[in-house]
Amino acid sequence: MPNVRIEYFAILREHAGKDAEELQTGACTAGELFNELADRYAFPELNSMKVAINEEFDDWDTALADGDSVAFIPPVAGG
Amino acid sequence: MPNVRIEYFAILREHAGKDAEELQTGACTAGELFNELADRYAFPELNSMKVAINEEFDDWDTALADGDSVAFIPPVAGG
Amino acid sequence: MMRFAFSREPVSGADIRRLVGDDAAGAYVAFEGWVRNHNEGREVRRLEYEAYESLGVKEGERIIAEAGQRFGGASVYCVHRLGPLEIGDIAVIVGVSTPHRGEAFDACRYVIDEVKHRVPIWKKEHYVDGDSGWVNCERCASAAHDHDHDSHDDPSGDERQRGTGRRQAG
Amino acid sequence: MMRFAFSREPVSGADIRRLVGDDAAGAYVAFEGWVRNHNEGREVRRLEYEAYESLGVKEGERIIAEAGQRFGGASVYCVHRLGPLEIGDIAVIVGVSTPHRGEAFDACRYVIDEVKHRVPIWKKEHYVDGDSGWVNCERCASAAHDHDHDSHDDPSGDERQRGTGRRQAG
Repeated sequence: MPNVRIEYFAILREHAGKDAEELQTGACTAGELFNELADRYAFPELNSMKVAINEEFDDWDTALADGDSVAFIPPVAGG
Repeated sequence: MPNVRIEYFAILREHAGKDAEELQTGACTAGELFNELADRYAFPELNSMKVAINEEFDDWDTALADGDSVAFIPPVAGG
Repeated sequence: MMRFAFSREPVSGADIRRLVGDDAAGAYVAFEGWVRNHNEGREVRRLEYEAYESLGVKEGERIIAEAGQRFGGASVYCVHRLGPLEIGDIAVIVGVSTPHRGEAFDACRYVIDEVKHRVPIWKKEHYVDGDSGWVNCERCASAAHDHDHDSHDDPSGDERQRGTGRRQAG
Repeated sequence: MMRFAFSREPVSGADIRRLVGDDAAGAYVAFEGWVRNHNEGREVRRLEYEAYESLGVKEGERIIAEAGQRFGGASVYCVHRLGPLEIGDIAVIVGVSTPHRGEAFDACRYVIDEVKHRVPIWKKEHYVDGDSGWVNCERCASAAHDHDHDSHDDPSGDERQRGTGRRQAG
């Protein structure tokens, strides 16, 4: 049960009602963690979501380690 | 023998020693006029020279008419 | 490095130009993204940008380093605004100086294209009709809600991984 | 029209930007040609531009009209300096605003490429070593003088008509 910090941005931040939180999760991978939180906060389904672990883009099936910082990246719209 | 006004620019102005002049020429075409003046002022030989008659680009074999304004266009170098 | 930055204050073309100025440079190309009064048929009143700043700066610096390598010796700066913006404001600005102009155009275009694609920045538009929405998110979201809410149980699946958002022009 | 102009006074990016500003435009691309401290291996101290102004303005306006037609709705201004310039001065500036960025890049590049090719402007460089010369003219001239001064008796011949000057980058 890794203890992770999660950062929420944009539409996910609004759904979660917070910028960030720390929690202990039963999820083994970033993808499983997203599904756990999507159920809890009723996240909208988004195309081309990405995930970053410890401030670098990473894969959804990367295993989570204790102390990881995880951020979900909704479709970007800079410029 | 048309009476024409000639404008000199850049390297041709420096060779002619003047910005412009009016003269009566025996030349029938813009090209002949250039040769006449090139001999008089020892114009350097330049690649890709152009000619303008009455403020529009024109052909070297265009016949000159009385009152025409002629400008020789050395290779350009804007920017 | 520090060639990519976020700013909560207005930015100007003159600021960027100063940063890339160089007596050996002969060409300067700048791109500015302006806040338009409309987007996809809706009248926009104002908007907000939000970013994952730490990752955004890293990714921005990577893009600029790539541009320098691809387009010989381009000197590049890019600043992206965050927070509330009004119509006509500069949302993003990229300035590039190079010895010759071809590389300046190519490097500038490369940087803005990649920044729009890769840097974690989000835009919320507030419309004249009082509505608002996150660009690239709201339509997918509502479409998904409308017909099948169950399909999001595998975020690591193909659709999420490979799908590309609609590209934002402008 | 008046979208192409010559100026004997310094020009700034901010001037051009103001002229093409528009709340419906989302993209702005500017090109500036800067006076470099060197050209073709020689150190440049300063330079002068001279133009056939009446024909130059006509040709510049034609180029901008072409850009507007080719790159849907581009709003374009271009100003070229005349007279003496110092290192780092802006020699020419092109500003383009469009709804979307692709057209802004394409229109800006089209305009500067065509201006450099077609508008009757000449540049005299003054070098650090005290020498000076008209760019694109001096080398052809001296080469011709060196070996055959008689070949210039047909300016309407193929070489003159079809020959292209060395393109000036930057």
